[in-house]
Amino acid sequence: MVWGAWICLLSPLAAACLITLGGQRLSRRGAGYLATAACFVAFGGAVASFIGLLGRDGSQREILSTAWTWITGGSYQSGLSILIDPLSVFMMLIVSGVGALIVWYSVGYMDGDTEERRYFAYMSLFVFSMLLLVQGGNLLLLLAGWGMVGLSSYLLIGFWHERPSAIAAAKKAFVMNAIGDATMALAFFLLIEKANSLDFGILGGQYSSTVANLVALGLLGGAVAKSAQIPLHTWLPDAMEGPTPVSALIHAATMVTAGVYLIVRTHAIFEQAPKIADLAAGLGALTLLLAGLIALVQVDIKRVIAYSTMSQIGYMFLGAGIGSYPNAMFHLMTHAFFKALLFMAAGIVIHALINEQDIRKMGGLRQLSPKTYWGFLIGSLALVGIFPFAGFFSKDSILAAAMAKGTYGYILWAAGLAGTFLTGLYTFRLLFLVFWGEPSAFVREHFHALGRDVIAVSLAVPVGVLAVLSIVGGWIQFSPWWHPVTTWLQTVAEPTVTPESWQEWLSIALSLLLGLSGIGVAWLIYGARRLAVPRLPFAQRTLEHKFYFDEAYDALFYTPAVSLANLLRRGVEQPLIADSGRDLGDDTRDLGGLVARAQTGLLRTYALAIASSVAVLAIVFVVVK
Amino acid sequence: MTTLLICLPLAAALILWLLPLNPISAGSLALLAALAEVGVWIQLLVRYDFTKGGLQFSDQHVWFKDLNASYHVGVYGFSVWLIGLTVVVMAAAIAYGVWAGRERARAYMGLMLFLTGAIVGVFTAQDLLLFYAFFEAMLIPLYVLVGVWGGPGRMGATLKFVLYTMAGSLLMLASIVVYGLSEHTFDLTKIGQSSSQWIFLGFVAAFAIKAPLFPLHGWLPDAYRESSPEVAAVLSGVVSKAAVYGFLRIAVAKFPQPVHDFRAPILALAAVGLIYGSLLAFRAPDLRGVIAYSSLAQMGLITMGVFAVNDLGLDGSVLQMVNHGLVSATMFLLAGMVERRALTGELGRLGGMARGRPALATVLLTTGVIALAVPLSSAFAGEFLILAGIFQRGWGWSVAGAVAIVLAAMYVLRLVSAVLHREVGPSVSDSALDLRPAELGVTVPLLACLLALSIWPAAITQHSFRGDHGAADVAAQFK
Amino acid sequence: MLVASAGNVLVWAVWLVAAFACLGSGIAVVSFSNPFYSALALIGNLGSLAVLYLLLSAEFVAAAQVLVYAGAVMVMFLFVIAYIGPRSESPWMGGPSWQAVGAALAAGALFIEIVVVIGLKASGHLSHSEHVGAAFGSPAFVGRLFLTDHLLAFELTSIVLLVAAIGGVILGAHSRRNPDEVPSL
Amino acid sequence: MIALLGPEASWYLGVAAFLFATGALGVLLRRNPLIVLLSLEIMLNGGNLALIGFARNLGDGGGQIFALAVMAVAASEVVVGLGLIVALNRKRVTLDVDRLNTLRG
Repeated sequence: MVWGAWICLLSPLAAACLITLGGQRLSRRGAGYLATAACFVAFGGAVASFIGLLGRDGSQREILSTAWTWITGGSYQSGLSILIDPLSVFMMLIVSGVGALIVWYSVGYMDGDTEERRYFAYMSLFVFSMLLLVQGGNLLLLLAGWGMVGLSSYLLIGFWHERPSAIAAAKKAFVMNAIGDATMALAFFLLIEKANSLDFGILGGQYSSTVANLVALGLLGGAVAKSAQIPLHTWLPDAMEGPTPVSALIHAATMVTAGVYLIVRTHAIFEQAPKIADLAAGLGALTLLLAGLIALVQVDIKRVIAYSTMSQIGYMFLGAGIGSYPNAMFHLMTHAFFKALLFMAAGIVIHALINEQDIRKMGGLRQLSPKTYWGFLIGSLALVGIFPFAGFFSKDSILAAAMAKGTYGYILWAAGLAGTFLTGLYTFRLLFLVFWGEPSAFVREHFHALGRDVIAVSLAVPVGVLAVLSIVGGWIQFSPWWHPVTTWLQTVAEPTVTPESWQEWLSIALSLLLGLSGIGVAWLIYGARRLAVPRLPFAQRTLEHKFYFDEAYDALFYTPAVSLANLLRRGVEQPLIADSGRDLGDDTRDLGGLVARAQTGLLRTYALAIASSVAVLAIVFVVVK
Repeated sequence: MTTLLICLPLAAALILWLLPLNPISAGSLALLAALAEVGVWIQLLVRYDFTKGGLQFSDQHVWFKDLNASYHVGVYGFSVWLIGLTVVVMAAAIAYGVWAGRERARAYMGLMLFLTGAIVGVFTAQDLLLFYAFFEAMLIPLYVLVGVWGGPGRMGATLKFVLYTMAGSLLMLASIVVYGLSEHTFDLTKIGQSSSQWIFLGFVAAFAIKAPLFPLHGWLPDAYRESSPEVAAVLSGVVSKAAVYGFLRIAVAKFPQPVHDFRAPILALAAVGLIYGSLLAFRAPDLRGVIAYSSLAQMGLITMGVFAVNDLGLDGSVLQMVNHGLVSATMFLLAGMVERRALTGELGRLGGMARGRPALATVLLTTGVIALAVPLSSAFAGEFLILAGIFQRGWGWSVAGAVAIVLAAMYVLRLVSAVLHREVGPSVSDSALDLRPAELGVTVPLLACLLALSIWPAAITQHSFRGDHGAADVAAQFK
Repeated sequence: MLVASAGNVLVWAVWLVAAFACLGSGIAVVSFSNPFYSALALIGNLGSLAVLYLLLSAEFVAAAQVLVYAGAVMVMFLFVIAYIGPRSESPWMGGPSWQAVGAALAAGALFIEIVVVIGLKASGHLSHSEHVGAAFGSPAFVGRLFLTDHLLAFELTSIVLLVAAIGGVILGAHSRRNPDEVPSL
Repeated sequence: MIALLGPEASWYLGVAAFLFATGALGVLLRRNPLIVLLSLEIMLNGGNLALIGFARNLGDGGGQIFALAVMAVAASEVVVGLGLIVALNRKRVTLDVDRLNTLRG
């Protein structure tokens, strides 16, 4: 079982190293299959760990395996260790399982790219990083995985590195994440000072409320950055510059949900800092609303899905913030299924239209590509949370849990319900615009169907698997009646809220109703075109500018930093420091020039100098003697 | 053993200068000597008893009896790593010099070897006068290497370098004389602690110039820009560490009271340097400028770790010294390789070099990633420990450090993208080759050292101070 | 005593003549504009100095002075002057430059200082001089001293002469290979 | 034993001092290198006279030996100096010490 976990962790790393070192000796397709195989091996390892844990009692399901001491500083030390417990195994299964499907899909999607090998090396590295994040046996390794994930997402977003926009997006993602890393690191420094350790166990210790608040705030900073929550969310939509499978893997299924994992993993400290936990939930609610609104006006197929991701993670944050950890994790899992499905279906569309992502040019694809349509439809229904698709089971229980949280909970609950309506609206706006109606001129001109070759298989099979999972994946837990996920995670993250039965049913009813009405409005406007798109210029402009977050950050941080740097360069470095040496040198040389002028080169002057010196010296000697 | 480590490169340098060898055999001989030096170091590493710690392989001969000065050399746990850094980086630098075919190879290689011996001497000297002698012996070949083999602005760069470092050295000499005479010995293992602020400041000034610390870095940008890449690599990778070693071995260990009194201003200078260097690195217009200013920032960070004077900070700074040495050496060598291809280091004229040059892209990217201290890299481990240590002296210092981490991400990514990514720059021609096997042979071992350290940074942090407690070892003055 | 005083007067007379000749010719050397005349004046100067040396019982030095100095060395001078041709300068033209004023002041100061120093420090000893043996200053006397007490000085002098000879040869040599190429300075 | 007849040593020294000063004046004043050399000879001879005067006064032959050594040095100096002048002349350089300012700083 321990071995399973280690294999799970290391096989993607091995694949990454092999592909990098192999270089040209490895065929492009071979690199893809190697990476896929490594991910499936990892999934096998995760399953082995899962089975191993199943065979143990609830209280025994926590195994820490340390390879060696990674770092020490005096008496402080952290090992290179992995933790195998229900939470990490849960995440391992999702990451390696969905990851393997997406990598397999990439074999088809990336076929023909000249730098496939690099792509698969990065993908493997990413899966390794993500597994390290979820398996890390202490906070330091969690941070290590956290940073590595940021790195590999940087590499993948910027994969098409000739595009300046891709590079800019990659840099933005990395820097935003580095801010999160930094706040987490600060929280860790505080923990080291107070507890001299970074084991997960110390989170349960007793701290003063200031310390607990600060630590929780630091962790929340990391979580918000990684999970693209307001206010550190602006990198996610830009990150759609990367290849579509990357978006599926990183920006839907795994990485962006790491923040939720972090909060659940460190819930002990958040429970000591209830204000920060409320803040997390509030940020989640705010994000799910704002992201849903922005998604209404986006015209890039991937960006719409990206905003829906932000919105869905908002639900998870809401759940984790109010203490409904298992529901947040459950939603994380179902979201991984249906969001990966949506991205991959969108990827097929993009692939079929030769990298066109603008939905205004699309339309009528239902007739041309029916299977993709069905996949997309399943994903959309699951996303909106329509019975019996996966999202239905997971989202509603989060909303119900919010109701058990008092007045603040009701505000969150209302926001979540409003979000459901928005979800229905923007999701089906996308669906109707892309798939319904008559094929547009652009589509007729550019569409080319998939052949029946290996590429098609590697594109279709993962989509099919995920479609199935999006349908049945939710059934494993239906909180009013059965809840194995909660039970499984109980030893790690006991929920602090339990909703009443009526709250569950009320939430289910209302969210179904609102989701359906969202779909209905979308059908009226975009499907049947019975209603015109409402004209609200100001709102539209605000939404198109994504509430001016980018502009604000530019004005608040980037521009001042650049001007400060320029100011320092021109005002301090050049005149005071760089020229200090030159001035010093010049002065010395000038002085030398002054002295050199005495060197006339004329013999007689020298002789005169000697003679007069002798004369003067003689007087001195006489006087002194 | 220690004496062998010092004398081997010096002897090789002498042979190179005396025998009329042709450039190829001179280069091979130099490389051979450098590799032999690495071999001797590995012997040292294997035979050093880390469980015992303290001064080992010491060797003492009377020098000036009346002054109680002696030729006294020896090795501590942390010096083992710094010597290792020196010999590895010097071997890589010499190898690159051989490959690049520097003019007057005998003189050049001889100077590089001489420099190696002098730096190893600095890291092993246990006598203040001997330390000073080696410190100066280290600077002289650098003056020549920058001034003779440098770029077009080398004379100005050398002049600044000489003026700054001489000023520092003379202050240090004055401090050494006063300190040694008042304590009646120059032996570092015997000399007592002092509370004199003036002596302390004399030492600090010398080391702060050499490191350099803000605002004494006036010599740095020019020296790093104008010297040949391998000399820049040595300057920022190894020579700057001699200054931090001085902070650790002399300033912190021998002057506990002044360190306490001056901690806030020194930390403030280091923190300002950290942010300032990062910001300037972010706006520097050329490759070398970015690396040079990032070096300034990193030296600020390492100095913070040393002056935290606690276990975390000290362990972290030793680790980070090695990391930064390897990283900046690799970066400078890579900058040299890029400049060889594009004939310029201006970021605006570079770009798109990743396409079709996988080896260059991989090596530069990996080095860059380690330079920005991505978690799980050894640089991350070092910075983490330093900041955790300095956190305990005041949270504000760590916040400055955390800001710098974000800035580091910004400037390293800017550098990497400017070279590798986007459209092909005007100075990059399609015929510019990927890294040649020889260039890989120079950079990959350095990178391998970094990766090995990333897997096990505790190799250094656990094996630097006696009983793994740096603060206690410092308080006991490494006795 | 009378003989002595008569001899004394004679010596005084000789001294006066020699001394004034010496001073006059010295001034002449410095002030002639033509180096040829200067050189001739220097010969006179050297000759009158030789007389003074004789009065000081330095027979060998006096002989050497006349033979080597006034003879060989001055001949060399004259050869060179003849070789490059007499060129006059007019040293006293124009107003006195600061250089000339400084020179006169420095020279005057030196003269006065030497006199003063000698007067202050040595006047007591100078009034009576030692009696010396008849051999004092004879070639045998000088030769013995050279080969005993001052052997090192003797040898060094010879080396200096040798070096000067080599230097003169090098400075004066024409390049054989390329007649246009002159030895650079 | 022979006593010193005629003027005592101080007279000789006075002459010597005057000769030295005259020579110095020539060296400082004249621009023709030949005359500078000749003036140097006068300075040297002034020194020689002083040496011989003291030698007689003290009854010590060392002064004469020294005077002979000075003569040898003077001869050497003349050789080198004249060699320089000849070489200068061959390079068509004006024989004026004020023109020879290559060492100007």
